[in-house]
Amino acid sequence: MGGLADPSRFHQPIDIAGQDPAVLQGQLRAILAIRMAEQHLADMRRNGLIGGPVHLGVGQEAVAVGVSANLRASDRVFGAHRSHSHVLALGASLHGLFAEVLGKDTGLSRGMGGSMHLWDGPRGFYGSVPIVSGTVPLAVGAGLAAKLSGTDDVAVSYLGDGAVEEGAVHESMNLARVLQAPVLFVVENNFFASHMHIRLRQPLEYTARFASAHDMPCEVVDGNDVVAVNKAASRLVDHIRSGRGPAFLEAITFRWYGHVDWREDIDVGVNRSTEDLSNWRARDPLSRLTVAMEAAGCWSAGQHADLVEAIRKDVVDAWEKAMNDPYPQPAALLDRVYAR
Amino acid sequence: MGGLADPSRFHQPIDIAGQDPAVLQGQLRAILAIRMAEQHLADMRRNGLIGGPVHLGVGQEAVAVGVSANLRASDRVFGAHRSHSHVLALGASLHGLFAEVLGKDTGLSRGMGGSMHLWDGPRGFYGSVPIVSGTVPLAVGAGLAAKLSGTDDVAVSYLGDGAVEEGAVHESMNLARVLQAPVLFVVENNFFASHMHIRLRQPLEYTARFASAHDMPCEVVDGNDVVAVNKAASRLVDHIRSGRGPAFLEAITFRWYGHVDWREDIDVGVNRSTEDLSNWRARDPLSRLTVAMEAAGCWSAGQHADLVEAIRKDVVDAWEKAMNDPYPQPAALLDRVYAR
Amino acid sequence: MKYNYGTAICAAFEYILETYPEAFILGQGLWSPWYVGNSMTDLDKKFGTHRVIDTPVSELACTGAGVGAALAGMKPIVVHPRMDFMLYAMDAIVNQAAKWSHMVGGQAHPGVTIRAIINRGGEQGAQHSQALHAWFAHVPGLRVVMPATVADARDLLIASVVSRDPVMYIDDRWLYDLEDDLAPVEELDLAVQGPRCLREGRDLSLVAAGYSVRLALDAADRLSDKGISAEVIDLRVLNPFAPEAVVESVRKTGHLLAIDGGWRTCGIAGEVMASVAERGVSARMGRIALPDAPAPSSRVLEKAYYPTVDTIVATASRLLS
Amino acid sequence: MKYNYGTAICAAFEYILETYPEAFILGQGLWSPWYVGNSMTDLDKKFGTHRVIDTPVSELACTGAGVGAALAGMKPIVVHPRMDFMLYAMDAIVNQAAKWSHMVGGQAHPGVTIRAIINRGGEQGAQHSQALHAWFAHVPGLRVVMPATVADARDLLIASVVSRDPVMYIDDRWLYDLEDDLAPVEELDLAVQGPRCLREGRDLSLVAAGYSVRLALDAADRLSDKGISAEVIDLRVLNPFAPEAVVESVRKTGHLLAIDGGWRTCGIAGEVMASVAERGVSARMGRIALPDAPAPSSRVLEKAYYPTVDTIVATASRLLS
Ligand SMILES: Cc1ncc(C[n+]2csc(CCOP(=O)(O)OP(=O)(O)O)c2C)c(N)n1
Ligand SMILES: Cc1ncc(C[n+]2csc(CCOP(=O)(O)OP(=O)(O)O)c2C)c(N)n1
Ligand SMILES: [Mg+2]
Ligand SMILES: [Mg+2]
Repeated sequence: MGGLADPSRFHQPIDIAGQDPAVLQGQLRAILAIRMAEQHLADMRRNGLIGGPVHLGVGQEAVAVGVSANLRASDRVFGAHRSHSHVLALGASLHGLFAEVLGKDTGLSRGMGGSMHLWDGPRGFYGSVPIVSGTVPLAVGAGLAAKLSGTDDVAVSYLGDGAVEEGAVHESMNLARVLQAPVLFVVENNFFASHMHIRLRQPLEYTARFASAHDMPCEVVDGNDVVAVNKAASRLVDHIRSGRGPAFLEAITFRWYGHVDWREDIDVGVNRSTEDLSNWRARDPLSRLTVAMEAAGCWSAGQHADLVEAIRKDVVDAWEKAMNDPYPQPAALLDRVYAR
Repeated sequence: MGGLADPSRFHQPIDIAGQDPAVLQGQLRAILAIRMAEQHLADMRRNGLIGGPVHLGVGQEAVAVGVSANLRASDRVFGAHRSHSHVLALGASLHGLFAEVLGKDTGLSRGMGGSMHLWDGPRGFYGSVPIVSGTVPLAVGAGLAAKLSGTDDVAVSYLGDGAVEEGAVHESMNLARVLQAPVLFVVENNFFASHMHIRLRQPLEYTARFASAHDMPCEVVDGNDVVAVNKAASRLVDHIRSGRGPAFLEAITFRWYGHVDWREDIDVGVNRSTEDLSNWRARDPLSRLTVAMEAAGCWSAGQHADLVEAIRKDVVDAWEKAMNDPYPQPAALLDRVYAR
Repeated sequence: MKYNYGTAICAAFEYILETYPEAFILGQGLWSPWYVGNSMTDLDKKFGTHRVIDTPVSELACTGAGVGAALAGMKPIVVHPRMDFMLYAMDAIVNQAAKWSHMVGGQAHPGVTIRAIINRGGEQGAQHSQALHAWFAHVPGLRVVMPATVADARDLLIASVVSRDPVMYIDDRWLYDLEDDLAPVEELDLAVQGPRCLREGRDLSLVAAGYSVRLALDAADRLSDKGISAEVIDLRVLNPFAPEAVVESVRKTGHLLAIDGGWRTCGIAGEVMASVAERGVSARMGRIALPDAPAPSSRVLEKAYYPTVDTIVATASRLLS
Repeated sequence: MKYNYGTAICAAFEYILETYPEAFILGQGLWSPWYVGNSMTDLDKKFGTHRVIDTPVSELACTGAGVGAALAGMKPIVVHPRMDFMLYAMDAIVNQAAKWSHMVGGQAHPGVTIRAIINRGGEQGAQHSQALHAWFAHVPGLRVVMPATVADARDLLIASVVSRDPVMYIDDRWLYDLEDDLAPVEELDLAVQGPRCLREGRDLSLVAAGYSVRLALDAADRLSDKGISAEVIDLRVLNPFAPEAVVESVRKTGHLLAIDGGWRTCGIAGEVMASVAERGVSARMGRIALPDAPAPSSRVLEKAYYPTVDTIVATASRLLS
């Protein structure tokens, strides 16, 4: 796999040759917005304003941004417990996310879910929930639905390297393959499932071996390289849209924060290697993109400062608004159990 | 895989070069005994003397016989719905099996299970049950127990090509591999899960691809060649007993009867290819062994006739005895729920 | 037209597949006449194997796929030829389907129908026999139906598929030969269906669901010979559980016998009794359920295991004496 | 010595691992101080990672492995840091563990202990909150315990591991801070444990299990200020369910209020009421359980969702008036 698992490598700027500058700028903006939104959530969780757990994907933003570049609103995207990036990369509103995290009626899930249960149907985000691998079979069904309806929409199932240990994932891959359902399985391999390194949980460090076992095309990419992710996803999504069945993308990445909440150095109580962490911080999807763009002359320090400031304002505004929003009415408890 | 899935091939006598004649005779006896016992069960099911379903493995006998040649009573063997051969190959009594199939108190499971729930603890048969893949995780635990107790006993998990579609199997393989539990996974790939050919259920015809995905050694053999099965199992069991973790054996075979009960030409209602069936009958584990042994001068038509007659008598005696045995007492219903 | 319970289910499928292009069926054994009795004959041939999909042995993924397809606007029906196999699929049913609408603020509804067949007896034993309807009745967010009549076999299945909520439709192989005439289909709104009185009586309320209703009806016949007038209430919908009709009946008769083909503790029979008791209706109450044991396989023990009309008649007589 | 509920569980593990070389623990989060609170601190360090095994994210295989290891003579404890995750493991629990002894004629017993933690609240929502004890109470072949006291937290865990049957041991994170003194360990025989009266009273029986017992005890205090004398029965063992102590209590007080932190329909509160009703004890009965909804995440809704001492006091007062 070209040493992708070695954190001391791939620190150089990413290769953006041949990429449209406007597209790159959009991706940079998306990555930065996700980054700043999640850092804000980390701060607000630390200072106690957020009551529930937040699973942050800082460091992993390029995966969702690269994948989403190939999606449209009629596609069907499913996530899991660490899905802020997945929904934001599809264009969900910052305010909707923040309000949801705060359990407000104006949130993406109308305050019924919090950080771990996100929904943005109009943008194709079908939902995320925290049961590990719980949405993977659902994605297969949503893909199958597209096929049965005669559209070329695709389903995307984001999952982690830990989720791969759940039987549900293997059943889903086989089912998708046998039915030739249009599903892109995206494994964000950040080497950890809460406190456990993949070496303690699986015999090998890469999960793409399951793609070949299930006979579907796959690519393994540097998940911290938005261009590489975009290109690989583009090839795989083309394959899928053209009716040739599911595919598998493994994006190698790392989360800067621990499993849950704002601490960087510990993973639900277990110390992490600070050397690995600082190496992974150096394999930053954001700075590697920025530096490459600056070198190519399609981005400048000034533009960057403006962008940071603009997003900072968005974040603050969205947060303020969410903080002032109302909680769900008591009736929400019983009114939303069944359709009406 | 050397064309093992092609039923028109491998009809010639098996290669017995270098095998101990006495061992071969024992294996022939075992195969024949299983064959005749199951054919008797087919007859008794057809004529209505057996009330419950019987899943017959006629045609598949060489797998269990070849594997069991490498096992001892302290090993831990688990089966599933089609496990007459698995328990008989370990030396279980014909009478115990027949009595169980008839639901008698003298049966292997004291009449509480019937054909689909067999137990012979003293011979290392830890149990078989009909929930597809239900015992696979149990085998991992029984193997782990051996390891934790410091013995070099192994666990054997017999499963079918259909069972491989259950997530439980993949979780179990990963768990066994991560814990280096001494487990031999034996897939009897007979290409069918009830009425569905593997081509309708999986993208590829062989299941050993999952062994490599889970990073464990594996062999794929002609399951109708007892010597080949024995040799492959021997290599894998050596690996396991020496503490090097689990292994995977895929035995390619076919069942002559349909999924359940005595009909040959249909599989729970669906017509089977009679050409495939007759080809597979020609790849008979029994006659290919017999002919090879006769050619090598370690078996004769006269010996064979005597053996058939001896087993016929065993079968009839065991059946008669079982028929006359008592049913469980009514108290058995409640007395066996909890240990006492 | 004459139907039996099995062909009535098949008629429901035909109606659904004809009427709703977004309906499809996914499950094990759909291309075999053996797995699902006469309840799905030739559907694959009539509607195509792309809409009647026989699957790998993967209960969890198939059920979850039904949930996901429903979220994408389809009307999927997932078929489990035995309820026992569904133990693998509990996450998709309980964690996902049942909770989805609530978790996302009522903005999306996985209107999947999960057909769970109770298929017991025949010396098949403990893993091929279970009737776990009480489990699903316990879980908010699921609708649970258990048809006891030929008409309900068809009409509640159609109502389940048309419902926007996840529905567990539980039928019982022991009912498949029951015959009746059926009127043309009219779609029912599942949300307003509930328990129904199938036979009026003065002395005693027999309350049951699914196959147990047939036992209750037969027992009521036998009891009437003994001069006891038994009312029979068919629960029909176990979740959301609406006990009012039962409570009314018991208020009238003063005697309740709840009959269930599932286990006793935390079962539906107990729920019926509790619902009456907490409303302050004073009545003599009894229940009949399975013994506290897994299903045996030996034929002699099977006979002792399952409730019969005799058991009901005897228990009812004792309750009234 | 002073313990709290969490350290009492830890003490049980230490006792088990010290006393029984064949005991080992398998589950998620065992090497992290976060998953299981203070209930397993440093066990991996004291007894080795070969006996305290943190696992891949594979609930089904791990639970099944516990069952298989038990059949091989070990005393495994499988730990699920949330009961919700166990939905994946239902086959191993219900089809395999619960039925194994019966299926093989009582010749082998999978004496595995499955520790299921109820871990709710904290805005974690519907999939991180469930209390499914009623499900397990429904299944013959499982023993189900729910400790409500510090002593039971330790002693019922030891009894579970020593038992030759599969046991579901259900503890609740909301209890972990409860403190008490503990006497030296004496092994209990789980088969003879059952409901116990924790507080005597004349007017009303409050019956509960696990955390709800604490609510009941606090409510009893408050009720006594109002001149109502409430008896509190701690169910302790939910399966096999032995309601005699409850029935005796209600016979005496004439009033039953069953309190449960699980859902209502086919829940344990209803079972308690049914068990009293079918014994012909006439009493006024009520129950308190969760609303018919999945757990919400928003803090304001969480407050409305879970039963409180106030709810109990109000309901009890109404029942008695
Ligand atoms: C079924 C289930 N088991 C266990 C957990 C606890 N848990 C939450 S996240 C997680 C790790 C998941 O790891 P991975 O899939 O790699 O995702 P990541 O956290 O790295 O994004 C675990 C074990 C859960 N939520 N659901
Ligand atoms: C969990 C579960 N799902 C479905 C079934 C129904 N069923 C019984 S045997 C079988 C096919 C199994 O095929 P395979 O594993 O290849 O074994 P074989 O019958 O070929 O020996 C199926 C689907 C079952 N018993 N359990
Ligand atoms: Mg991970
Ligand atoms: Mg097969």
